[in-house]
Amino acid sequence: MKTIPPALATHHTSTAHAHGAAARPLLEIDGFSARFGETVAVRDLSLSIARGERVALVGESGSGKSVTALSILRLAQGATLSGAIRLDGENLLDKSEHAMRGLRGKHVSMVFQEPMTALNPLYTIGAQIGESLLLHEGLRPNAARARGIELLRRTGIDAPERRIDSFPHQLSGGQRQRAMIAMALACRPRLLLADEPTTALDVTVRQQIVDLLIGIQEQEAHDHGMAVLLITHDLNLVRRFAQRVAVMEQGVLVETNTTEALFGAPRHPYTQRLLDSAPKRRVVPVDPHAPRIVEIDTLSVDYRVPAKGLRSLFRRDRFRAVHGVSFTLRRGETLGVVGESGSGKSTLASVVLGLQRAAAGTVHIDGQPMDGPRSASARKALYSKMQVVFQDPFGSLSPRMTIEQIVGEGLVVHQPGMTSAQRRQRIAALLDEVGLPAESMPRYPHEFSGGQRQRIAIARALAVQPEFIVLDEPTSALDVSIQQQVLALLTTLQQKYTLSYLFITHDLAVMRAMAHRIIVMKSGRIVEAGDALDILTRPADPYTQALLNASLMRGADATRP
Amino acid sequence: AGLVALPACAKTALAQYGEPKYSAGFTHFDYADPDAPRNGALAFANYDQNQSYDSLNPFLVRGAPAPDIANLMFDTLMVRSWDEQASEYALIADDVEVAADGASATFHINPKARFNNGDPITAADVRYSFDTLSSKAASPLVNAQFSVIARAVVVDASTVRFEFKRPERDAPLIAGDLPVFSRKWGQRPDGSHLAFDALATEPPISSGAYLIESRKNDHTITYRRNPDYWAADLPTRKGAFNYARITFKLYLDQYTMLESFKAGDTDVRVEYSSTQWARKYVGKNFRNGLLTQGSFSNHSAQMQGMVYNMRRPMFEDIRVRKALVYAFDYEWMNRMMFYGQYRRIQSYFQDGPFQALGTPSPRERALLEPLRDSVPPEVFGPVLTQPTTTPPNSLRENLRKARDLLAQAGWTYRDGALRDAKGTPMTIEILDDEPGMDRVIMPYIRNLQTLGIQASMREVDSALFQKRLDHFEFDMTTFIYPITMIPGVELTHRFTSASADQIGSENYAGLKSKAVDALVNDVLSANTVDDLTTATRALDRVLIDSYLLVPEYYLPNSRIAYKNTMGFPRTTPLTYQYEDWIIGYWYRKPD
Amino acid sequence: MSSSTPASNSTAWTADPAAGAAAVPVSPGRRIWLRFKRQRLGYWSLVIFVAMCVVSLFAEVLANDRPLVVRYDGHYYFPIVRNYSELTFGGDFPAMTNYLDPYIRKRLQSGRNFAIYAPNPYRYDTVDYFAAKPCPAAPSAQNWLGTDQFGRDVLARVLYGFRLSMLMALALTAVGVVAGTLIGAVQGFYGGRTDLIGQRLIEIWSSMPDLYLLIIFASIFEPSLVLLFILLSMFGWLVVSDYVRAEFLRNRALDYVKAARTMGLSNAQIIWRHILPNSLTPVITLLPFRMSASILSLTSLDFLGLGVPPPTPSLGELLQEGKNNLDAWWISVSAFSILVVTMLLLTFMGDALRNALDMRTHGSQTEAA
Amino acid sequence: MFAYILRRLLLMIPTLIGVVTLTFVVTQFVPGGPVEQMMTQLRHGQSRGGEGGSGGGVGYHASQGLDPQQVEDIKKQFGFDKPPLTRYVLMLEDYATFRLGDSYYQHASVWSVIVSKLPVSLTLGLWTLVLTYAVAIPLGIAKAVRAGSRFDTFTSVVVLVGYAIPGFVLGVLLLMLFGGGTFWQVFPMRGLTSDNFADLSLAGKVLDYLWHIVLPVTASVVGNFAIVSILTKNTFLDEIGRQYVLTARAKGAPERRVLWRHVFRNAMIPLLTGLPAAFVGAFLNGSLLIETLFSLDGMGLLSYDAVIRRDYPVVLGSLYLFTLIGLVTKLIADVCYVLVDPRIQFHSLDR
Ligand SMILES: Nc1ncnc2c1ncn2[C@@H]1O[C@H](COP(=O)(O)OP(=O)(O)OP(=O)(O)O)[C@@H](O)[C@H]1O
Ligand SMILES: Nc1ncnc2c1ncn2[C@@H]1O[C@H](COP(=O)(O)OP(=O)(O)OP(=O)(O)O)[C@@H](O)[C@H]1O
Ligand SMILES: [Mg+2]
Ligand SMILES: [Mg+2]
Repeated sequence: MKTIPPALATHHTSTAHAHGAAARPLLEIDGFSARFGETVAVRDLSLSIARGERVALVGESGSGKSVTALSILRLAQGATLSGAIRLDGENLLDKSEHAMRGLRGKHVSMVFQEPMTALNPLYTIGAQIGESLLLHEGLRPNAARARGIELLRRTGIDAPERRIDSFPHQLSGGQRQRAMIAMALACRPRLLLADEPTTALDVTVRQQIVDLLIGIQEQEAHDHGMAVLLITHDLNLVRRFAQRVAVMEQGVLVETNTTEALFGAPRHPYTQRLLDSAPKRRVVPVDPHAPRIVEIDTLSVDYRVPAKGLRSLFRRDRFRAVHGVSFTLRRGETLGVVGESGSGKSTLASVVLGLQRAAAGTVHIDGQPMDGPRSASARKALYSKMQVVFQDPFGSLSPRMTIEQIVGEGLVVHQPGMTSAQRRQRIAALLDEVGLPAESMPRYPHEFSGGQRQRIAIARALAVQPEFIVLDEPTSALDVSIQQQVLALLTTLQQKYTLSYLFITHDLAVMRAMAHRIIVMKSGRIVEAGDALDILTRPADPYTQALLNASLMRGADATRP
Repeated sequence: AGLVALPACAKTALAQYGEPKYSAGFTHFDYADPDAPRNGALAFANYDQNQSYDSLNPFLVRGAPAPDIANLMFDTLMVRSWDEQASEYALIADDVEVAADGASATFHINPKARFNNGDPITAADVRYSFDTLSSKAASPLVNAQFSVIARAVVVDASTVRFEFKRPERDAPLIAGDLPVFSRKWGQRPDGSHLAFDALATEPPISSGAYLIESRKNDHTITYRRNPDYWAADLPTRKGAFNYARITFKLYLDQYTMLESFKAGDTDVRVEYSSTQWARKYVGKNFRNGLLTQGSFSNHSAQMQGMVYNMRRPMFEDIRVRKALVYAFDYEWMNRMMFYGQYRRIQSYFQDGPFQALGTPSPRERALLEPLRDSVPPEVFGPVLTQPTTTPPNSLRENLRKARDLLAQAGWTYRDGALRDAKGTPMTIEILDDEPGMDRVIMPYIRNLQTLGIQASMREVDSALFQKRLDHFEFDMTTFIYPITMIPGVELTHRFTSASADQIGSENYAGLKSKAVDALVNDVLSANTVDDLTTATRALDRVLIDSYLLVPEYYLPNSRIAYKNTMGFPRTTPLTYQYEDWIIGYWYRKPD
Repeated sequence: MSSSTPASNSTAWTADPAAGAAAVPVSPGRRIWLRFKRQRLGYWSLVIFVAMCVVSLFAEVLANDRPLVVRYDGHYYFPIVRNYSELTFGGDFPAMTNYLDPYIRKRLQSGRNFAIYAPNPYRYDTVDYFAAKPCPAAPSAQNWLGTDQFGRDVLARVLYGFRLSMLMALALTAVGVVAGTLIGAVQGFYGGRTDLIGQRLIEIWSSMPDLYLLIIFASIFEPSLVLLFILLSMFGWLVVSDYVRAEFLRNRALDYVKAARTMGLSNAQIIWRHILPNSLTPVITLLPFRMSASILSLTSLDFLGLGVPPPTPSLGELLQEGKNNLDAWWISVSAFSILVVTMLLLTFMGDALRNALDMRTHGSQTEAA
Repeated sequence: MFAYILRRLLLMIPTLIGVVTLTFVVTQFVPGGPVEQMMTQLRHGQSRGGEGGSGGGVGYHASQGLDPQQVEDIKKQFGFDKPPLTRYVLMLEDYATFRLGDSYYQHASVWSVIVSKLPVSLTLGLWTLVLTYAVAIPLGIAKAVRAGSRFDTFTSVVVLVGYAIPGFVLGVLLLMLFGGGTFWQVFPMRGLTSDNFADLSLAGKVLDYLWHIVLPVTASVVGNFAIVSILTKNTFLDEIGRQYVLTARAKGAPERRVLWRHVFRNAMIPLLTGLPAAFVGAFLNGSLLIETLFSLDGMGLLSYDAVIRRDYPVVLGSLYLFTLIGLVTKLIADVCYVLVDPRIQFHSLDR
């Protein structure tokens, strides 16, 4: 695990001033506040990170973690910053934009929370990774590409030689996230800000990434004191990774401590709540005679991927993302889908939703085939039964609509009889259910934190009162306490209305809490399917075993006495 | 035409009526300066409406010929003089004999005459030229010009006889106008001949004074005077073609053309707009005297006016037509818009020998008397002068007259419009195709509206305009009656009853008058200048008093601005095309 | 449960009334307006533009050759609203009165009679018949912006011309933008065969020899503003539709469109609510230019006799005249200034509108001005 | 994609046929066809314009009128003796093999007429296009970066003033100022090259050419900045707020790079959209008024003249050719959409 890839190991520069000022912490945040107009996102935060230290920043969704990280790079858009953020003793908030540019990417780099929208849609990820190398190390394109492939390989992406030429929209969520990580690591920064770097990754990969981060950090810490600020809601990750933990709640830093101390004796009530909340299984058995709401038969899905460059005008390659998948879903049942990142889960979901055509096989919803032309009214009927929470919440929210409009849209379409006052009430109630204040109604998607956007997406899906919901990583950006609340909501609804869920997640704890049955996917195929508890206790397939191993190990850690 | 008696003798000159002005031994035309310096160059802008040229053959229907090439490169058998009505003098032909019956004319070719390739000009060449120009290959316009000639007969190597279809007075002169070119023009090395209508880019082999020196881009052409021009010393060419080099630079835009003249790129400029003439000829080159605005007498002018379409019932009444003339405030227009550069037109033959003046002469009376019933009585009084608004007259005064005339004709103002007895309102649409005229029409419309007439103006593109004119679909429109040296057959097209119903004729007014028919006939059959003058003047009186149109104005002086290095002969010709005069008779002053 | 079950019979689905009441709604439209208003340059441009339009609507009162009020022989007359025969005032002609005629003027001023003229006593078609200097005449006390080559008052023509041009341009732009957006949106959104066929039809349409079409029209119809409007609208939408199509082609692939589809929205709703708001930038940008193009196109047909019928004032006509009489600088300068000012106002308004619609910018940068 | 291109190429055929047919049909109804034009010209001769047509020149001969036989001859010369359908079919046959026929009025084939106009059109069109985009895009970006600043307002005023001056007015103004007639004599007023062009050295030729095109290109380019620069600015503002811009900044990319590499490409679609029209417009249709003003013989004048004089072979031939070129340009633009933004697909919604 400590093998450092040659590309990274050749790095040598230990900058003089890094050693010279060893006594000073690398990063020192002092009385820092961030405001968006009237609202205060971060209040009077003080935190320091020493050289070579790995600090985790955890906290409630919307508590200001991302804003803090962005502020270190001075990239928090539209925010008014005050206080001081000192890197190597120099206040970043006083620096010129030009000086900041010299720091970004080279000395401080960042993994953005939402890799889906954070990548430039028009450049291949190779080009985007290469750009850092080009900018800061002056590498030639060929060398940069080789380095890029190497970095991608280290993040565990399969066939990195091929992926490097993919455009972001051709990658799965996890693949994009790994591209983002590769990009951030490319120039071996002295401070890495990793904002939820593993949300879209399955546990095995997650482990690999953590190992990678630790490996690089240790290597670099030795060389020039690399420090990492990890923002996450995954406590297992915190535990494995961080030496020190800082906890935020509603823009305020409520507790900082070493990892052992914090996990051993949390002091702040929020921290305690955080550590206490673990998803509980509240699954009621399904009526074995319940009608089948989704039937999938030997479904295969192809993507057509253009060949590179000018040849793209003439040739198109096929890439089979899903191979002969079959399953059924009954009323009131939750079917969990786990699997490797890039194994075709989201693709499967979008075919089920009728957003994509299958290359072969059939999909029946409520006995009706999905294929064939559908009239507007048929579509309306279909989507009043079926809803979805997309993996990338930001991208799925119309940028010029308010939250009220977004959540209320389903109501407008499917319950046209409602008065606008009734509708507003419903929206407020829905937002409240997912833990968002009613005041957020007139705001626009970009004004929210990652987790908040995810909850907006959930509220939107629930607004329609569907019978069947596809949930693609619905809780990946939520801290454990909110996650609990959302999962509880979902189970309550399921029991009340015999809802069916197709639940895609990497989080096996969530899976255990929610799923009746599970299918495990790898490289587009189902490798294993069956009862949730069966699979989670007695996996047959080696991949599932590996998956479980990875998580059991952490699960064991997680299960507090 | 009746019997024509022409002097049947061999002479060096031809005249349609009477004796030519210049006697046999004359040395040069009066309007030419025999001592003019013979070198220097002339830079000239556009020669005619063509803004580019693509052909060196001016006789074809297709293509735009190079500027002035017909004049500069093609000599004719005889030359017209510009200070008499219709006389021709020797050029290629040194001697001409008109048959006693007027049915043919025989031209003898000057033995010295040479084409610009050095070949002597022969009777065969003349016949070839005629045959070609009267063939289908040449433009119908050229065909038409020579249509009176039946055939050309080669009598001997240097004598050619033209036989006419009808023995007409001007037929020999028309024959004298024949341009002559060599049959080698367009001949391929193998002796075969390029079809004449495809002969566009070969430099002509002809007998004119100039050769083409260089061409560029269809926009520039430079002619060089032929050093071996055989006719340089003929009396008809003495003092003519003084420039050693003439360059035409064609501009696409009037504005640029003017600016470049002001910048000194061209040497002379003829101006056609009064406003431009009054306002735009300023700048340092005018201040420092490099450029001058010159004004030269025009001698004769053509009738221009807004023609009534008398096919419209409302214009049938002469009182209505007369009333509308009163509404035209010429003085205001000339003062406010034309800077006083124009003069009121009073006659169809203004300022020429055929203009009717004062009271009719006894001979005119004699012609008019038999027609008394069908002409307005005013014809026998002094010639009509157009209404004026110069004090003590005023527009209000005139409009009152108009109002009263209209009332006499049964048009009174009721229910918001001027109406006839039946209640039909008078609506007049003045048709035009040229934006320039709206300045004249708009104030006129204003005055018509004061009378209660619903007048408006309609501008259409020129094709549509022509179509509507051809089918007489208009109420009023501006028309110019171009004049010819000798009034002739054009009068038939313009004024006779026969032409009134003929689609496409120029009788736009729709005039059907026995008197006019008779007078036109008198003009056409006149045998002497006197007869011709009398008949034409009588016709002029009748036309003027028939109120076919609202007469507008004419330009008494040409407007030519020139560089002060340009010189010009002291005498201006009697009638002349400005451009031709400049190119033909101006010169460059010695430094 | 079925989706038709009323929402009120469950706890989870049901609204918490307190939460609903807490939201104080500011409608999105109003928010946009507030954001717009915060941008001083754009806001004041709007104010000035509206003011200009309003003033020009009162052109008849401001510039007219008919007096507002006349007292003659003890009676009051209101020539501005009614046409009086000249006979009324002791003149000669029954049709109408030329109140600028010194003859009439003298009568209107004799004794206790009086006439109150508009501040600028010329209408757009008034030929200043009694002017001292040949036309076009430079600005003077009588004609504040001089006269044109017909001897008409330039100020009056600017005033009336602005009104006509604005109304026409607004209407043309509205039609062009709406039609263009609609057609472009449909093509871009549906793609495939719709796009292929639509594009071909547009190609054929746009290479139509419009000049000939116009000549044909001119030979059949009398020129009128309505005809002109129809003719110009037939081709006015082409530019806009291209831009909208391109934006739609791009935006329809985005995730939020998929999300909208899974909401069960009809295609029209998706186009209207989701893609269109995100595809409007080119349209907003092009608006002022469409406006000015419309203003100029009013004259482009003049030479075919299809432009606005002669005495009608329009800014384009004024420009044309300015070009023909370049030394009469007051004509082109007047027309040109008003055109530039209009363009600037429209562009600044467009800028502000764009910013107001762009929710992402918090405006600290855009409101600096 | 290849299939798409192929399909588009095939679709050009019906489009072309449609265009040609439509035009052909329209020309059948236009009043005053070539025969009438010619007859008018022959019947009345050419008269000079101007408010005072009077004075200056007296004809020797009266107009004689045309006899019916001559009218028939003229019809035959233009091919109007055949029925329209026959003419139409003949024309299609010719066009299928790119034979465009001969001009009615000029001594040249339509091809050579068009070719002879190309130097001017290429000059005006390409320079205008290149200068427009070369100036307006950086300007638009600068405006976007400083949106709302004094610089932004000021440049808006400047480009809009440029836009509001019609090209021909500006041209006249330039001529007046620099043509020498009224003020300074700096630039030539006419043509693309000097008369002695052939004798110049290569450098001399280039200089001479540039010297000649300064005024016309200026006149035609100034009005173009406004749209492109403001469009650039606005699309940039749209894109600059997106998250990937943050990512690029977080990499430490210099502002120029962020703008030119990341934002530019995303903002390019609207800019690309205007390009085919601008290309065809500036380059092929030309600018009638500028060409006239500077006595440049280009496509603008040709198309206009041909239309007005009813030179149908030239009208139809050039239309045919330029439609073809326009279609190809448009196809290229559409393909560029995909090259710029790989997410764009033309297939229909259901796939
Ligand atoms: N552009 C913005 N305008 C207004 N408010 C904003 C903006 N960006 C973030 N906020 C608010 O600031 C607060 C902190 O947001 P931040 O993104 O830092 O949360 P977070 O801690 O990263 O949460 P999560 O775990 O959900 O990502 C949130 O309440 C959010 O609504
Ligand atoms: N538009 C596309 N074009 C080409 N390939 C694609 C496209 N979208 C996805 N893929 C590929 O299809 C495979 C399956 O992607 P999918 O998004 O379904 O994965 P996933 O199981 O949801 O992964 P994750 O858990 O990371 O979200 C991936 O290898 C991805 O690279
Ligand atoms: Mg966050
Ligand atoms: Mg996925």
